[in-house]
Amino acid sequence: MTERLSPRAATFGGLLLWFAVLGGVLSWTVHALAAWSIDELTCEAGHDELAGFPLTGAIALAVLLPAAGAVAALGVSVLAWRRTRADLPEGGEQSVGRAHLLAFVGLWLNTLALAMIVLGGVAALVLSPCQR
Amino acid sequence: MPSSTTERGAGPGTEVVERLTAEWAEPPTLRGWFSTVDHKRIGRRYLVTAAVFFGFAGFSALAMRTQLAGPEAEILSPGEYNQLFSMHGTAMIFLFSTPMLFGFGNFLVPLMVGARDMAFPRLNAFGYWVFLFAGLFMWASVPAGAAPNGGWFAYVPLTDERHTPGLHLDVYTLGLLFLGISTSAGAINFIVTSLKLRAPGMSLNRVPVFVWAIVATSFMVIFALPVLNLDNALLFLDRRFDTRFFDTDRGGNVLLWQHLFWIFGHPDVYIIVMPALGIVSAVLPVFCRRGIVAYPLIVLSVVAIAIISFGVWVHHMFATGLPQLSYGFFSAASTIITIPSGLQIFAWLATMLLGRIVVRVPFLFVVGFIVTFVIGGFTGVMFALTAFDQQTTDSYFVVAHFHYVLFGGAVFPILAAIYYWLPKISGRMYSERLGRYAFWLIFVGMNLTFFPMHVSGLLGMPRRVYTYPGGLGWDPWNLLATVGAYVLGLGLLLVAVGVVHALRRGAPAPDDPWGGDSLEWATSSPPKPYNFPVLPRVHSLHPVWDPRTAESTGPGATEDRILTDGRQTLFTSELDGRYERAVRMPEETLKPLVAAIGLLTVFVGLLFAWYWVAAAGGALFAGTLAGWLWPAHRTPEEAGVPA
Amino acid sequence: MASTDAVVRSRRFVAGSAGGGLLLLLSGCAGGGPSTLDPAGFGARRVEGFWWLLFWISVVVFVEVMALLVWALVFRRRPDRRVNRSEPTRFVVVAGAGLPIVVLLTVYGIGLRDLAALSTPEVPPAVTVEVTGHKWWWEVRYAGVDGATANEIQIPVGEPVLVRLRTVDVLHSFWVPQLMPKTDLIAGKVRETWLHAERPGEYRGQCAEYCGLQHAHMAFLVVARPRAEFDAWLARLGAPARTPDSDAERRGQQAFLGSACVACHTVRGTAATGTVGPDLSTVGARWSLGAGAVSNDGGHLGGWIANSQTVKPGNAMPPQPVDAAALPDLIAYLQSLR
Amino acid sequence: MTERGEGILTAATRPTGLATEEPVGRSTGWWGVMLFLTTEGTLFAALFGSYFYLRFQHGAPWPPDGIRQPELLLPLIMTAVLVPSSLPVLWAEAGIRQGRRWQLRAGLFGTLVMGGTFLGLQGVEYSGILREYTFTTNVYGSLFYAITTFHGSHVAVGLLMVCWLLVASLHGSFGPHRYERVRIVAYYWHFVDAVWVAILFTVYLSPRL
Repeated sequence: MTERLSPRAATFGGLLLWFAVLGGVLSWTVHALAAWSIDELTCEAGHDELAGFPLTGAIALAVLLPAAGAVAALGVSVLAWRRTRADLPEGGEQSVGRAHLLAFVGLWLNTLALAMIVLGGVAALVLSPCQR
Repeated sequence: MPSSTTERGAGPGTEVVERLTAEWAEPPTLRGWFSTVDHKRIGRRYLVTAAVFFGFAGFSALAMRTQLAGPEAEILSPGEYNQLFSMHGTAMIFLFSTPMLFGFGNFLVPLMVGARDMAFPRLNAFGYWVFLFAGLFMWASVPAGAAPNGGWFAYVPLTDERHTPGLHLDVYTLGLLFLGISTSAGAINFIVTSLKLRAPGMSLNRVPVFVWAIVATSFMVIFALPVLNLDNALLFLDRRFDTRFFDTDRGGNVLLWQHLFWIFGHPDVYIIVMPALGIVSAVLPVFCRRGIVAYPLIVLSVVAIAIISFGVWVHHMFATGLPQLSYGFFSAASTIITIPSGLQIFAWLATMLLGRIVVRVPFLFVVGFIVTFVIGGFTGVMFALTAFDQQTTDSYFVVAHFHYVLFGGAVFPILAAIYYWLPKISGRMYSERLGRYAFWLIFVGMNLTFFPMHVSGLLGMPRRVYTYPGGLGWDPWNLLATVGAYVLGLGLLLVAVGVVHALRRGAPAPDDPWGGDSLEWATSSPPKPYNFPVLPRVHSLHPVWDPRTAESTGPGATEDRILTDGRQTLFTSELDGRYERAVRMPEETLKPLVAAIGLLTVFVGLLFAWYWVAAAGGALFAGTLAGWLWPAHRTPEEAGVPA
Repeated sequence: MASTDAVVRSRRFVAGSAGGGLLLLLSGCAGGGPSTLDPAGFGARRVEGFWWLLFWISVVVFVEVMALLVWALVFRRRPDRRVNRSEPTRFVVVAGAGLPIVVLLTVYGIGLRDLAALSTPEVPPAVTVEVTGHKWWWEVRYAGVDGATANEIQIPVGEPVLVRLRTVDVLHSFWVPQLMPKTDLIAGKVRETWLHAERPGEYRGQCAEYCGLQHAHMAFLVVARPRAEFDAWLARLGAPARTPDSDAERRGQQAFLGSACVACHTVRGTAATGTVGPDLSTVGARWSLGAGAVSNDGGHLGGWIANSQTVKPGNAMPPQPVDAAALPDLIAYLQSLR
Repeated sequence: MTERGEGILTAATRPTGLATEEPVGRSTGWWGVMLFLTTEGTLFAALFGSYFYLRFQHGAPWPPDGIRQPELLLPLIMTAVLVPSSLPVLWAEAGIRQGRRWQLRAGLFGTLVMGGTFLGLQGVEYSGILREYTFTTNVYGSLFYAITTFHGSHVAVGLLMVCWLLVASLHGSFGPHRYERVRIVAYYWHFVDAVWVAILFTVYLSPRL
């Protein structure tokens, strides 16, 4: 490597790349687990509110917060993808090439995760929470 | 692009080869047979054992199809039928698909990443013995008439002690817990091997797709299998010790079983299919004479499927009457998961369209895979849609769907892999003619067997019935399926004949019969015990097509990649494959076998409620493990203790 | 759903004739059996329409993929062909993700709409059927009616009927392919679905969740008839059982009441009040014995009584040591219970 | 250093920052134990998930059937014994890194004592609770005993491993260059401790929420 970073910045950069790769799908995991369990457990127990809080509101939160997380990860992955795009001769600097691949994977993963969260949100708009 | 031996470099001198042989060769004794830790021998054993279990499960299927050939047949009793269909599913999923693909992984991953063995060779041997014993443990229940009879999904409360007394479900729960040890150990081994033992220079963007697929699969095993283990443990406790997890009269809940089972079960579908897709990505480009199109998208697809598959499980429960909205979330994920699969299909098609196709038997099976897997994909999308799913789930339409996915998506690639890597594994070429006959019989037989099931399902035939009344429109479709099953069986038999023929009479195989691009083709057929006399240095995604890699194993190879002092291989860095250090690999040993015998004793003891026997087995296991991992004595200087 | 029979038939004709042999076979075979492609109820019709949409999308995409595959296999095999080494990522993205996402979003949306439509009927149901799953038969009761039948659900045609589902043992699944997608019976829970038959007829249903040894023999029949006929039938169900009016039937009744049958079966208005097995008050009128195991005629009935284990192995009824001489009377009595 | 005068974020998002290998340089043993603990952790997570699934499907009151809320005093004492038992392990590991074998042995011995005390206290707790309900009483009893016993057996396995390590250390196998097995057992022990904290929350505290 031509330039040198402080160890702190380097570690932070490496972890940031992982956020770019996995941030979206982690958000989606939170969304799926939270929204499903809130809905199923509340309705199966015969309630339509969660400790006094309307169920729809809880589910909306379980859609919107993860969606925000996925958008953030998407932003970082786009940035990482562009920053590591430098044209590399085949067999050249393997780290940047590897980071570019991971950023690319992250870009798509975040997009897919966002799509799933949004589709879940659409379902929440169409169906009332305890309808069977 | 297939390189000749001279281009590949003459390699190190005979003296080096002699020293490597002395270090790595295992004695050809009986003890050596039991104590081997060579990943290639273990891989071959996985393949053979899984193929035998496939045969058992296949005969179960033939018996069932014979019973269902016509209405009201009485060839099998309902009890026999139910045991056979349960064992067929359980064995195909747990004892055939995953072990078979792990067998290919075992043989190929160290070769493809340019290492001399797996990261944990003794754990690898242990994994095989456990798989073998668990498989025998489960199959032994069939002649005893005590085979699992609750379906491979074993829904409670049917499977609790009250509704299914006897050993049937104890064999199921204990057998799967036992087998799970092997699968988990294998998965950890694959991940660590692929992370640490890659040849220098093989950064993640140069890793073969097959290795990506095996690693993704292994991660899925890491996260999915414990959930199945928990489920089985709870069921065993309920059955044996009267706990109340699934007892609705005492506050238990039967849907908990289904949730846990499918949190494992759906990822497991991809655990089966994913390595097979990796096989396709390895085989297809070679017969198109170019690298795979859109490698980054293929990697994305592998990773995306591995992750999203954990969020679709409730689509197996769309008819259980849960709130529709909770279905919506899973329907969304089940719909989106088709996108990565679509990307792969079109990447393969593009590879074919841009390349020059050479049609050999492995490629035929890949084409068969594409045709059937696409059909299975369509019906898969249909099942993601709740309303349609509620109409067709638990009908023969599902049976058709998942056989298109699993036979099309896993067995076709496995067959392609058998023909493709047989020269490497055995050093012999197969008969092209026999292979082609086998392909056509299998392709026709498979479609004849499973396509009619779409129809009988749509016509309202439920699955898992041991017989059905005539005159409901189901008869001709069932007869067709049965005929197809026999054609299919004949084709599979021909594959076995072809393999035996190749082993006995096959022409000697060259090192690289296909002009492949990954590192297993850069060594001899079959590979020597040390795999590579010189560990290669990798500069691109297609190392064998890259003259620089050939140069790196030529006369100028540096000593730090030859490593003749004891059994050694290399550690490289996790992401970028930078050279770290040479490490010692263990010698062959009987301890893995003894440890596996200890575990077998534990599970047999638990099955028959001989708890003292189980405890003794546990002691044997723990004792063996303590000796296995016992640190060698070091002088204070060696250990680095200041005097 | 406003579609009349004619519209339905013409639509199926269009679908069938356009699709060629397979579809003709499908449509041809649909008659008579419990086919999802021969819907007679609101829910099943909705899903049938969805199926044909999905089917045609699949056909189009399949043809596209096969065309590319065949093209490659035919035109990309010349030994002198030069390999193209470009990376057509855009083609892969558009064909593998771009086009599919459009299709997927569409069917996901339609699927949600259909799902919501299956949720509740347009008008609230006036009739409630209480169905209980047993290993391996269906107990059928009606809200507000004292009386039960088995493996046979009568409903009024042209109006929604609420079905409340319970199980006393293992999981079962309630499926009438021509009327409504399935709903599982979950131990410890009550599930609900509804049926809306558009035309009178008999619709076969069957348990669709594996429930053990005789899962194959757990069928039932939904009989949809005009409201007046249904009301009369329901009134009959709630009334005491028919009393015997011939000597043979009377002797049969004596034999019945003197046997172990009464421990498990009910015949309303008599001393038989067992609740383990099906209520026999109208057994003579049922479509089958053993939930679809055999047809309901004298011979089969005798065989069933003597040893039902040879007919439907594993069912809960033990073999009955009935005197061979008394058996014809017993059969006559049971057949008279209509 | 290039990031003088610019934020860490700017530096980290340069190509070289993003291309930093992380994780890097771990041994196969480290990866093996981490993956093993991941799969074990998933098992416990599924067990806790099952607890909450069963609890919320069951509805109030929880615990059911008149079972009293779990006592807190003893579990808190157990926590006070088990969680700090990670410290002697850390201390032992630090010792062997410096070549102080006595420190390794003393630390392991301390862990052994604390872990053994924990198991003893669990026995005391069981002997009290078993009189009120058992694992067959209802689903709550099954959950309580399954979760705590499963964890207790992990503690027992951990103690066996510590014993094994102690014997090996008397045998003189460890030193600053050779202490990977110490680290691996230490990871396992920390994991067992962390799971206990989750149990404290799930089994003992959450019914009071």
